[in-house]
Amino acid sequence: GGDSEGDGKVGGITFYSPETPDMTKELGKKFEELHGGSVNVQYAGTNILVNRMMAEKDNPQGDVWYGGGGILPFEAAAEKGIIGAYVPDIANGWDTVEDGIKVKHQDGKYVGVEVFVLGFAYNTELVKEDEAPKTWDDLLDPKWKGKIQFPNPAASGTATLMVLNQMMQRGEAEGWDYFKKLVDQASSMPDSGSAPTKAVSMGEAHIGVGFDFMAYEQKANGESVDFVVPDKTPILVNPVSIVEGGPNPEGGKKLIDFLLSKDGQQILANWYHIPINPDVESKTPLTLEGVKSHAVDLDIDWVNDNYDRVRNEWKDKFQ
Amino acid sequence: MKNWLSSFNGLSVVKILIYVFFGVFLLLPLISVFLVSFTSEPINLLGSIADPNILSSTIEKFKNVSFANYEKIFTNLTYLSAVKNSLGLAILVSLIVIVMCIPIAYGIARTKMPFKKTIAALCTIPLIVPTFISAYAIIIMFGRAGWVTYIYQSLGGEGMLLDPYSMAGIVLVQVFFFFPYALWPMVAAFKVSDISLEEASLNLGAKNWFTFIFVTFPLAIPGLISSALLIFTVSFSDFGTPIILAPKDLNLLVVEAYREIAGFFNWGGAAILTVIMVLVAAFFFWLQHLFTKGKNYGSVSGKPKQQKLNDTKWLTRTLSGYSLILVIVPLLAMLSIVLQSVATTWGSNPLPNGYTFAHYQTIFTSSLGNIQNSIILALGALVLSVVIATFVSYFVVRQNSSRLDFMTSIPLVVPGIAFGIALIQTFNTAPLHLTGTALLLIVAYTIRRLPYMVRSTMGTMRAIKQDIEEAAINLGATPLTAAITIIGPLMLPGIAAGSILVFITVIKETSISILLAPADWAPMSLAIFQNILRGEYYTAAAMSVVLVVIVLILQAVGNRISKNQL
Amino acid sequence: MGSVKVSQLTKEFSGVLALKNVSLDIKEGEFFALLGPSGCGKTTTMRCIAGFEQPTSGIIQLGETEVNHIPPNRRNCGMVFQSYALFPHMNVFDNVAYSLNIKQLNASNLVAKLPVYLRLLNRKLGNYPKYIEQKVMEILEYVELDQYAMRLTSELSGGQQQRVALARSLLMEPAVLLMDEPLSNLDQKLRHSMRNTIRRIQQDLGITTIFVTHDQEEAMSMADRVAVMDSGEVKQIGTPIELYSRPSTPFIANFVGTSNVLKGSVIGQENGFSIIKGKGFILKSTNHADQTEVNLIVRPENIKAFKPGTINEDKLTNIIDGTVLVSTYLGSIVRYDIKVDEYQLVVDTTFVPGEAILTEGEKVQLSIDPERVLII
Amino acid sequence: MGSVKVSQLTKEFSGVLALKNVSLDIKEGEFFALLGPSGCGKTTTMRCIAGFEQPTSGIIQLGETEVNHIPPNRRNCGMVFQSYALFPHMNVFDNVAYSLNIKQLNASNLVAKLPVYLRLLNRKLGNYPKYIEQKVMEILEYVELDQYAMRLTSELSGGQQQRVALARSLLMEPAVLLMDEPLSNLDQKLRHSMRNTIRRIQQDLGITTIFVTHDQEEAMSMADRVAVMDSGEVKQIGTPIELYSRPSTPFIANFVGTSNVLKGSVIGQENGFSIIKGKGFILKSTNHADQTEVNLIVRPENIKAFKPGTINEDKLTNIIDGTVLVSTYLGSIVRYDIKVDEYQLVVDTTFVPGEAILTEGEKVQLSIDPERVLII
Ligand SMILES: Nc1ncnc2c1ncn2[C@@H]1O[C@H](COP(=O)(O)OP(=O)(O)OP(=O)(O)O)[C@@H](O)[C@H]1O
Ligand SMILES: Nc1ncnc2c1ncn2[C@@H]1O[C@H](COP(=O)(O)OP(=O)(O)OP(=O)(O)O)[C@@H](O)[C@H]1O
Ligand SMILES: [Fe+3]
Ligand SMILES: [Mg+2]
Ligand SMILES: [Mg+2]
Repeated sequence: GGDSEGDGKVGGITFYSPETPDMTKELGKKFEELHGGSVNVQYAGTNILVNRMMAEKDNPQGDVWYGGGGILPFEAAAEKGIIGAYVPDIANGWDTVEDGIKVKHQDGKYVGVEVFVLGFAYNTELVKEDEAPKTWDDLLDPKWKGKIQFPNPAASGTATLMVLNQMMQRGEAEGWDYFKKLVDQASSMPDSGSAPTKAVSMGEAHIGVGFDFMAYEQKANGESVDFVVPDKTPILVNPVSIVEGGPNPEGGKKLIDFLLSKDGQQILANWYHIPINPDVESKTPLTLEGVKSHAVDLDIDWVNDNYDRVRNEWKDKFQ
Repeated sequence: MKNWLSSFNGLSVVKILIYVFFGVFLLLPLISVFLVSFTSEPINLLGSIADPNILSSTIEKFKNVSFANYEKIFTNLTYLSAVKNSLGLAILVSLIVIVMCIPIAYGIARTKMPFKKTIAALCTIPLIVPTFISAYAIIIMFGRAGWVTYIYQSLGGEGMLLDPYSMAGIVLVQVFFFFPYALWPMVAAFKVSDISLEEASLNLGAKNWFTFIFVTFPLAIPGLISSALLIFTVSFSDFGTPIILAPKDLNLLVVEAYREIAGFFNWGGAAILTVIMVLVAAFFFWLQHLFTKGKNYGSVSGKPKQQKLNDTKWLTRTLSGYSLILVIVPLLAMLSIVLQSVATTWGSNPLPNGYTFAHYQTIFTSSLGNIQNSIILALGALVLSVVIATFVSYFVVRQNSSRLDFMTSIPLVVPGIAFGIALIQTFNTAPLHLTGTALLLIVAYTIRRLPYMVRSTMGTMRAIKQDIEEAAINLGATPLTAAITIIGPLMLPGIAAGSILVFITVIKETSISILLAPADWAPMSLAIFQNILRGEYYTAAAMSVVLVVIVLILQAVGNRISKNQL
Repeated sequence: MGSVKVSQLTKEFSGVLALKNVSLDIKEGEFFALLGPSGCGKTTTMRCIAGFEQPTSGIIQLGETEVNHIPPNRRNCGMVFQSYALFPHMNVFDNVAYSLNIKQLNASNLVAKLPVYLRLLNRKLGNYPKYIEQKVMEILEYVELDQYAMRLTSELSGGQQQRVALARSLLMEPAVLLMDEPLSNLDQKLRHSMRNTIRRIQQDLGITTIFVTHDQEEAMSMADRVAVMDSGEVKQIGTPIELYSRPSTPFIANFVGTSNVLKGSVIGQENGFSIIKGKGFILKSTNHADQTEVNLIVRPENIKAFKPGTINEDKLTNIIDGTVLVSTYLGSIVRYDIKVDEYQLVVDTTFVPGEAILTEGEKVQLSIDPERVLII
Repeated sequence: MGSVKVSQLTKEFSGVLALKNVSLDIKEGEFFALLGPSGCGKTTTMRCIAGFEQPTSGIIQLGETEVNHIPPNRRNCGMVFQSYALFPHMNVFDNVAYSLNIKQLNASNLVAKLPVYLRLLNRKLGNYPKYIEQKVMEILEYVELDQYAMRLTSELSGGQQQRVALARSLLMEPAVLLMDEPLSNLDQKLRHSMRNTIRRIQQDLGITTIFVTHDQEEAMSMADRVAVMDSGEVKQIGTPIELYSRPSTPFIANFVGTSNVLKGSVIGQENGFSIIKGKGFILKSTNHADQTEVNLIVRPENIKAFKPGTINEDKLTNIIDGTVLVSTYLGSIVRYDIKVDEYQLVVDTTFVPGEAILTEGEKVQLSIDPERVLII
């Protein structure tokens, strides 16, 4: 909890994050170096962290929550009342939605620290760069039959978002039609959002649907993977927020400020994430400026309203 | 009053303590899960007693009570087909495993088959490998780019030898990686049988195999049924395999529950699925009860007979060959994991693209503390479960406490994540503020893995004739002392079998650790899981290898100490 | 403390009435034997006294206290189980020392308990105190097993196991000792010496002892009193001599030693003798009976058998003619089965080496002293 | 087929020599008893013959065939186990019928096997053929358990269990029947009737039988020949009468019936009698010995005891003076322990009700017929 004392001013900060622990630990260290206090990184999957915060609601233990594969879990959490409002100075000037990308919560309950692009990872040994699909429709090409993996919308929020996106683009009937075909193309629909990209690097699949940083991290490790940003694809920020009623709100706010500062953003960039702060350069071919044009105009309210319904329909149709 | 007092002995105290323990740490959290199935929001029962604020918020939640979740059971076809699929899978896996394990169990317990120690050691490995990793290993082997597929195709085969992304794949993983759950209790059941009964049968002209089927086997049935139930629930509640293999159109109950809670924070949905699972399990416990009723054969008699090991050449060789063939599948899977752990990258080729020890370096620089935590936590849970399980089997077998039997078996089917959340809900505030302590972690491990211990000790317990215990009591021992000094040691084969299961499963336990482990108590399994979560399969594989090695070393040390010739 | 009183004890096993209104009143320090055919309820009676079976009805008192609801471990009743019930995981010494360990356990405080528990769990974890070592070895010497102290019980022969069971309960020095056929697997020599040992320890310590045996000779020679049971009921209680010389029914006469039972009617009185006539015999008896139809009991050793004409008949009374059916050589005696009308009488004669044995089919004359003809 | 030949059988259990060069030669159809003190190796011998123990050395032949390497189930050797070894999951009937089921199985083709398997798994799944029912019920009647056919074996008394074990192996009608104390838990009456049953079946079918008993009387009355064992060795083999009247060592004399063993030296010959002098006695014997230092064997029933002066001494020879130490009442006889110098002699006299028993401490005179003084 936040009871351990740092330098007296900042104190202990409990930092919930599902992002790579080596990275979050690095962030914590850097913060301690600059601002004192002590950052206690608690790593777990997004789902677990959210459930944990819900269970702890009567006596919250965390201060800051960063990351969740995009804004969806934060939207849900805002509704459940487990996150509090805080907008750091740097984000005060941002619109809620910029270029179709919702970068912060309308009531300030979260603010984005980096950008995720949903796209296609492909195995460079099995697929040539020019053959790789460029649009979501390209996935239906018969040559990919049995060679595609995408995360299961019944399990993963990211995948549900993908479904909702197509619905919005095509209208519902068309949308379902599209997915009927896509499911036929797929060899497997894992629960985890990172699994398709991993399958691609193993050669188990030729194409995998996933976020950009997953593919780039694998590529950096030497795997034969590359990434395609398709047209009209969901682009999301990965937010940070303060835990409602957490033991050390002041410390928490300082940590959020830090994450959006140049120092914090540089660390994220080093881990192949696209920084939201334009002062910091991306380590991947992708930048916020560069991908903006691919962004689909996501109506987050519509998403929030239709989320459960579409997912249940998915389950009924495909399970 | 006097009578009541005089029958109030040490054993009753123990019984009450066990009830209290389970009441507080199992039933209370489960009741809150049950309540959640109505409110769809967390309920803090203990906190409501201590803190008026929490009480009022709880009351608030109760105002929103609805039966919507229950309606769903009957209206939602997905649930129905999920129940059907889960049952089918679990029954199939249990049948295969039981049939498959009988010869190995007999071989280990009752013969001098060659390579017995090796086989016994190999048979624990599948248990140690975390489920995610084993499923993953099957993909490395049988997947499109798997090396088995490669060999198969270069021999002229079409497509894949066996599609891992299917029901068959799940069965394959569960059978070959879960069979030790049933094997060790079965070994214990065979170990305690009375040799002179078999001699009598041979003497009456029955052949060896015949004697086995009609004398040895029926006497081991209580133990077998116990193991069957164990494997059933393990398969029924396993979500690691289906999630990794992810067949496109196979929905399973646990997976549904896991998704509700993990993907969509839908506590009501998860709670209702948990309720369904507990009900299904209850049905099977009832069946088991029906079967084993009146089957306390008591073959460990007070006229002690020396256990003789069969060393008929053809038999032991056949058994040994058979066992080796069966352990070869998990062994090859393990080899694949070893390869993975030293690979720089491993793409679509049958072999890795390069080799490195970097992953091990990573572990040893960053995870030594985790290893130490794992061992301490596992030992704590082990001691606690040995003590509790011994008494529980005693009460179940000697005093017919089927309530206790059922209660200690519930954790088998409650998904770990649901149980963990229930624990946080209950112990997050005063009066019992235990979240974030190693104690709660150990207690949670114990409750969750205790059923393995209970299953295997109960089989042994049933084989002990009552008169031995009576003799102890007659010599002045209280029932408690008799239980400790006579029954306990006689149950050693069962306890040993259970200990392997408990120790290993605690070491690899993830769902509880993720939720409850305080930062300075993070165990190794958590580290592995985190790696898997992030797709860091190489490090995860390396950690699994380290885990296997550690457990094998500890087991060897344990054997040396207890001179238990497994 | 040591007396045992059982009143109207009834025990039912799911429909089977194993005991019916059994009443026993055993005095402190008494050596009491239970005799009876297989399945008559001896073991069940003992198990009720020891507290392992809850009586269906009836009261059990040890000393002055009713013990129906006192758990077995607090009854201070040692028991030698018919099935031995040895602890298979302990060696001979540990088995025998068990009760002493328990006593030490009960007598010591929490901290002192630990070493006892440890050595109960594993010999290597703790040493026995000298006095226990001595006592155990002493009793093992008595049962002639001192050389076997360190053996596992599974490495013993049947008789050796039985002696371990015996030693274990003797060492306990209970107030009441229940022994269920404790010597059944021992040879005669050993049985004699065990009997002496049991008797000595029992008398030294004044232990009330209830003893089940299938061996009448054993019951007769050891017990102060004997109860004869049949089909769950007590048929007669008395001293051995009473039972032997005044059995109350033919069943008991037959059970306590071998007997010939003859049916007859009293046809008159003569010089203080009753005259009884039955099929194939007319016999005088010094006994008298009120009714006319009677049973006569004659013990085999009280019948003399000789070839017709070899002895002057005037010297003898009660002469009956018969035919030898079978002759059996039983060590020191020869037993004849002799047919007399529809009866088959058992006659024991001392075996005299060199003297001819009556052969099968031979005619024979029997003579019985009227004093040995018992009317019941 | 039925003869049993054991040559130079030796068996070692991890350091313990349980059998040393045991040789037995048992004829087909013979009823052979093994006698010996507890732990002498009787059970081990049987288990070697049945094939449950592999001999350390030595040869076992059944009929003409060496069977050392033939598995137990093909030896056709029935065995009654000392520990019964009843199948706890079967009722009495199924236990007894087991061997018949197996025979039926071996005799039938694949299809016909099925119903047998089914009923072995569960009684409810298949009916027994009439002939099996009959045979089983018949043997159960013999052992007086016909009413218990449907009971589980755990619901029987000790003696009842033992009779099930007996019935089970009798029904098997093996070529060789090994019985390890099959009657030890039965009362005398039942034991007699079981002996007759065993004897009858054994003779009807000509089964070679080896019988272990701790009961000399049983061995003597039933067996054609008896082997006396001690400490793993066979000491003497012979017919019961041979063993009783010509024991080869004091040990056997003592083991086969009770004996008084006196040490003495031959001091002369007179009218065909040997004169032997020892501590407290001078005795004549009709036996002769080559050496001077000898053991004298006198059976208790061959010694007469009377109060000094009550009988004319001239009529008697071999008179010794003694003092009564203990008198024990044993049903039909009274046994005295009488002190003669450093010896303690056992003397049996027939009990005559009403006649006074010699009391402890009383002086007594003993007389022994010279023909009954055995020199060995
Ligand atoms: N497994 C074993 N290990 C060591 N010694 C053994 C073993 N089994 C038997 N013995 C020893 O071998 C000897 C012979 O045993 P066996 O059972 O043959 O005796 P027995 O003549 O049948 O005696 P009893 O009349 O008491 O049954 C005994 O001294 C016994 O202690
Ligand atoms: N658990 C039980 N269920 C049913 N009947 C039983 C049970 N236990 C014993 N009996 C029956 O009760 C009767 C008395 O049994 P008990 O064991 O007291 O006999 P016993 O006199 O000791 O005989 P034995 O001399 O053969 O040992 C027997 O007929 C037996 O079959
Ligand atoms: Fe006997
Ligand atoms: Mg009995
Ligand atoms: Mg024996």
